[in-house]
Amino acid sequence: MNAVMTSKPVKRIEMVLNQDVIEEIAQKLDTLGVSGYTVIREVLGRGERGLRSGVSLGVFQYHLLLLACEDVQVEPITEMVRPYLKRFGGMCLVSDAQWVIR
Amino acid sequence: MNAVMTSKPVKRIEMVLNQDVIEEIAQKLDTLGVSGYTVIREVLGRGERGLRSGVSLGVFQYHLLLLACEDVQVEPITEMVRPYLKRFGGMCLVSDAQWVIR
Amino acid sequence: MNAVMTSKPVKRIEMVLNQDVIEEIAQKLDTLGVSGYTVIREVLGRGERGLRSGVSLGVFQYHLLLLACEDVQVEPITEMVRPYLKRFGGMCLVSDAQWVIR
Amino acid sequence: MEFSLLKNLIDPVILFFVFGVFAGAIRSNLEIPPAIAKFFSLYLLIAIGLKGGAALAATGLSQTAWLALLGALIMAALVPAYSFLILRSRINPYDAAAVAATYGSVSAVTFITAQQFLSRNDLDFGGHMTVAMVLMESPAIIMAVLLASLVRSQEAKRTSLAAGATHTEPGLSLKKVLHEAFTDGAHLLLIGSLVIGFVTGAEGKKIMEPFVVDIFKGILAFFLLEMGLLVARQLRESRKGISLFVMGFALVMPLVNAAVAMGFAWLFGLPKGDAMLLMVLAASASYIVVPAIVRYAIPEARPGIYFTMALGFTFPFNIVVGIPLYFATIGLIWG
Amino acid sequence: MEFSLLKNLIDPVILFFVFGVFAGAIRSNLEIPPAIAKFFSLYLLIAIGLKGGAALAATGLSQTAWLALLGALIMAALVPAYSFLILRSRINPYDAAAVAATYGSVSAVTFITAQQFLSRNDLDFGGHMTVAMVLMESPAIIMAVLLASLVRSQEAKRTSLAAGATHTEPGLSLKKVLHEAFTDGAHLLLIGSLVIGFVTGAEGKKIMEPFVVDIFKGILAFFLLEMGLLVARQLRESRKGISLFVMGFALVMPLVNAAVAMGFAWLFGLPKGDAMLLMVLAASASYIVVPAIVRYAIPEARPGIYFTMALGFTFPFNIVVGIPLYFATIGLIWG
Amino acid sequence: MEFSLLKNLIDPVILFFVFGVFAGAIRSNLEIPPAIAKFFSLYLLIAIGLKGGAALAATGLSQTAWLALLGALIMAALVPAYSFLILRSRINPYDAAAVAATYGSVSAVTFITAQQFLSRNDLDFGGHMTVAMVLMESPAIIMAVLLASLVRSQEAKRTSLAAGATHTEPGLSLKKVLHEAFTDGAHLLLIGSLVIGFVTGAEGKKIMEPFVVDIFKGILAFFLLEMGLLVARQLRESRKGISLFVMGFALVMPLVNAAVAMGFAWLFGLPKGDAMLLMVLAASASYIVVPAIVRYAIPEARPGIYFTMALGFTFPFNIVVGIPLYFATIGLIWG
Ligand SMILES: Nc1ncnc2c1ncn2[C@@H]1O[C@H](COP(=O)(O)O)[C@@H](O)[C@H]1O
Ligand SMILES: Nc1ncnc2c1ncn2[C@@H]1O[C@H](COP(=O)(O)O)[C@@H](O)[C@H]1O
Ligand SMILES: Nc1ncnc2c1ncn2[C@@H]1O[C@H](COP(=O)(O)O)[C@@H](O)[C@H]1O
Ligand code: NA
Ligand code: NA
Ligand code: NA
Repeated sequence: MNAVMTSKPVKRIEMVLNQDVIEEIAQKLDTLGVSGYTVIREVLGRGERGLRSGVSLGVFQYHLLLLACEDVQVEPITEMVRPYLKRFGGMCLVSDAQWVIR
Repeated sequence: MNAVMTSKPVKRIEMVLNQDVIEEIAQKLDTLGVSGYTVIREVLGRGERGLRSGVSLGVFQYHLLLLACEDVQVEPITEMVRPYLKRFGGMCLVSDAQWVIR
Repeated sequence: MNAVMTSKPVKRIEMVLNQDVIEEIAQKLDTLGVSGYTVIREVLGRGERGLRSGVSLGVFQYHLLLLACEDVQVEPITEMVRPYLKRFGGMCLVSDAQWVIR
Repeated sequence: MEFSLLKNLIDPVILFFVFGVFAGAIRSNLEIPPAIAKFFSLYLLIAIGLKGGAALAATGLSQTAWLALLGALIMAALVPAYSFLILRSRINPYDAAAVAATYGSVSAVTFITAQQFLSRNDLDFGGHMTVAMVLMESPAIIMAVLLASLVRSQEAKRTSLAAGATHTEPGLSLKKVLHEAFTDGAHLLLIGSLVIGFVTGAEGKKIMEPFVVDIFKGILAFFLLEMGLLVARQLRESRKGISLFVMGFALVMPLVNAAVAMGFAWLFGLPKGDAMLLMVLAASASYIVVPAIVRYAIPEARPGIYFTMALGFTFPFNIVVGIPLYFATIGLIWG
Repeated sequence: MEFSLLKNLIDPVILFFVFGVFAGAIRSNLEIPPAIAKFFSLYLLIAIGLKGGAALAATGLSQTAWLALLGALIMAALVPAYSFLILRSRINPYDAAAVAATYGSVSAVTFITAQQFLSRNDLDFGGHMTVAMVLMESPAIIMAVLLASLVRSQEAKRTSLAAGATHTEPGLSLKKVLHEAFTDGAHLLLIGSLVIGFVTGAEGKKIMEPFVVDIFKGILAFFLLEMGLLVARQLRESRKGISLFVMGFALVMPLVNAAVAMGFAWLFGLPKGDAMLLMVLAASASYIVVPAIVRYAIPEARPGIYFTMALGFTFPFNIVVGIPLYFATIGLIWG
Repeated sequence: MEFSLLKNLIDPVILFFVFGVFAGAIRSNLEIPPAIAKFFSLYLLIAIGLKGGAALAATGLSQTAWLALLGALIMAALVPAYSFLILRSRINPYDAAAVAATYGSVSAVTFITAQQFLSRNDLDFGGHMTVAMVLMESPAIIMAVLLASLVRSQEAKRTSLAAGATHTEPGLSLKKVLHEAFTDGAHLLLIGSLVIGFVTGAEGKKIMEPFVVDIFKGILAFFLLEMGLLVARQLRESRKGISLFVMGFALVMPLVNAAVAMGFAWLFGLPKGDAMLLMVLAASASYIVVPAIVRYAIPEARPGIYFTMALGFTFPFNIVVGIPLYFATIGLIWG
């Protein structure tokens, strides 16, 4: 199939992260050799800690970070993120995708 | 593999929902025992009903709701959402993911 | 399983696109017969070209486009998008999903 | 008349609208952030409500005022009724109901633009006209929703589905629709500001004046720039869906509605300024409050029709041509 | 007192707050875009900072001013201390620390509303009171963070985990927390504006006046509308999590804190206006600056408790009842 | 000169910029919502356009005005030409073209800040200088795009690819680029406002004054606060990519360009105010309009170079040091 040559399998990681930690996590992603990521700012959410309403005052804000990476990078990334999720809330999903080579 | 112990398979549901129904749907998700969700506000879109331009006037606005849940929750959730999608437009995708246990 | 009748397998394509090209790409999606898409505006990102900070001045802005389509549409879409990604940056992921029939 | 049309066109506020349409038409990437556009529209509602309320507190409701309100109510019932009758044989009944609601209701921005047109031409008008606007917002919506339910249940019968089946669908109860109509943000904010303006009277007016009066024109100009961009975009996007009939309706109906309103204004002996505003209310079509309710209460109706008519055709027509035209006509008849 | 309560309630600024609560309570879809709400809150901080700084430049720090600042510091230390003592046996210790920080710190919007209440009642106050507000923002936070660390390490011992283990967790170092507290946007902007207002003095004041003074009331009204909507939403969302004790604390503590502050104000011979503002600062609870630090420094604490108390109960109480009440009391005692 | 530098630094507008840089440097989480920043930048363009247009309507285009415009056009052609010559041997040719465009074009905010600096120092300037700014925006961009196409086709030859191949890539046609350059939002809004200001003249000015003049300083201060935050962030993010040569260029080139502009201003006998603004236009570099075109027309160029130079170095240099320096120099030479 043609797609074989024009795309490669990657892991798609999406995390919902507290506004306070996203810069720190972005820096650590750099040091883990992650080549890129995309951030969707100011998502609302409900989780264990209940609904968050301080959003328009700028408190209790989450951001969503999406990244595509190699299989082998998944574990270092999730291990790095886990303590942040535990402490400041949020979540992290990993799924499969094809990266379209440009 | 180590990942087996630190993540669990879940379903990833994403829905594009009309602004008028999102609160009602969020409430019904609660009663279905969904543990959390994330909302990306004010997405633009094109679907059967054509392009929507009233966005900056606050009309014809859609939101995107993302949630991770157990396999068994998928059917009740999609059954609950389907009539809203039919009546007010929008869409719903279900895919597989690994939830990183925090 | 009941889900067989109420959903169908589709491809889920998500692209991070430069603000300058998104309208052009949306038009081309139309001509490729894509039935719908959703745009999340003004995402931030980091990629080969480094962090982008002109966001609040309205420069170096990316948008995220999400669409669900038939398997056979994937190749025409990715072939159409590839030169834009190459020239103006961005990325494109393809994954599997179930579309909940409404 | 020529004079006032020209005068209208050299008003910076109107020129920003025209410029917006131009920028949109040549596909400029000029863009007002949606949050800002929403802010402006909230600001305008607050400003107009406070001003109307304060004016009302100063003058009270004279007999003329009551007559103006009566005229408004009559128009609010009449316009959707005859609009639906005209439309139902030409377009599908859900669209017809939605369009009837659109034209039976009003556009706050058109009203505001007419007010500042009057002020520029040194013509007075009563604070009760803001009450008139509030009164005209909802009746048409309620009528349209009822019409749509009727159509819906007829269809349900025809397709030999159990009529009851529709009731299991979400979002259909009349109670819910009435709640949406009354609690709609734009509608409620206008009423709230009107009440606050009335209650706080002259003192409140003084406190709020620098925000609500002094910078008003500038914000209106900015907002009309955005409206111009929107009009251009809307016309581009919905070109295909708009038939000649529908376009004709959107451009001729304002004239018809204004004429009918003028008749009542004349009959009721309204002063020039109030008459003009009644005409503008009747002539204008809603592209914020009505779509906000109709998208929910009549989801079968296509925004490509009702929203495009109100925003793409009737709104610019009234802003650029209608307002000076109605003014000139009143000048001729009232003398 | 009746008079001033009534007068408070016919202030358009307060009425917009009440209207916001009403609109939120009936679940209107009225919504101020978050970007606009943030803009308003930044604007208010700049305005209050510039005004305070300019006033300070004009008068300097008199002996009364120093006493007012001393009173502020005392209250900033006292309130979180006795609050924690009251709370720790009733709610979990992290929540107790967070609530103590909340009540020990201040609400800028309450302060601003009190200032404009004083102006409406023609009562003067010193620019140094803005300095007092700045001084009161952080001490409670730092105390609470230290208390939380204490609790945390005790817990670590009890659960027989190595006490060191917690140190490997992210975000825990006191240095980092202090950095966050000092560089917090709202806090820093207030200080920055105060300094700029002070440095540029009368000339700077003249330049910035139309923006910072003239339209101030309008923007405050708009922002209080949003605050009203927020209060209603917050109360709806957090109903379940709030016990009667917690609610009682949120409504009674402002009175207690105001009374204690009044005592010091009386003792120190502060003039009426300064006394009133000191009471309001003591009585108010922080729902912006403190949550911004606590969510990071004491993530174990539940916003459903501390944020809801400050925003859902204490804030509206002070705006609607507290401010006129403190004013009336001062009127009685100062004479 | 010392005096004016000091005076510049106690202007609240400049102090907010300095404060923004400070807050960004210590990594405060202070943040202006992007929608608000965009609103401010649109507001400033409208305000400056309307003011310039109204001034032009009042005075017309005198001979001096024509000479000022001639000077502007000369600078707009000269600066990108010699910039490219200086740069092309040191950095890659796409970057060189982009930087040439950046420095050949202008920064509206720098221009605005210079205008208000002049007003504070009671020095007049002509409305035609806004026209000069408009004229200087595009020529450099078009030159740069042509240079880049040249480089591109040479490269295509060298890599022995069919030269035609590049033409199949999206977004490359000159026509499209010219369309983008002319219809760019910021550029168009400035022209539109200039025309509206001109057409509506004194009456339009009166209508728009409270919005466009009175609160102008406040909004400029707010926007410069955001610019300060941006400058700090940009410098942090792009540290690595910036060589000493590039940094030197960004700090020395404004002085060179200002000197050359001053030469022409002197030659043409421009009055002090116009001379100063011509210097500032020549010295400033574009970080909005040029990047908006270049990111599309020369995607090979790295924003980390051209954008960082303009925003991170040249902009703050001009705001803090350049403007008072050029003013002092003019004072010395014009006498
Ligand atoms: N099951 C879920 N699906 C999607 N998003 C979630 C889920 N659980 C938590 N989140 C997101 O993560 C944020 C923090 O969650 P928590 O730490 O559980 O309060 C929430 O506000 C949501 O935005
Ligand atoms: N195939 C699709 N892929 C992604 N989003 C879609 C798709 N179809 C519809 N949508 C989203 O759902 C909204 C409503 O669709 P519709 O009800 O078909 O008008 C659109 O505005 C899009 O945001
Ligand atoms: N691996 C990745 N994962 C997620 N987003 C990416 C990735 N690489 C690039 N992007 C997005 O695409 C944009 C442009 O990337 P680039 O063209 O590599 O500079 C970035 O700003 C990101 O938003
Ligand atoms: Na009407
Ligand atoms: Na307090
Ligand atoms: Na220049």
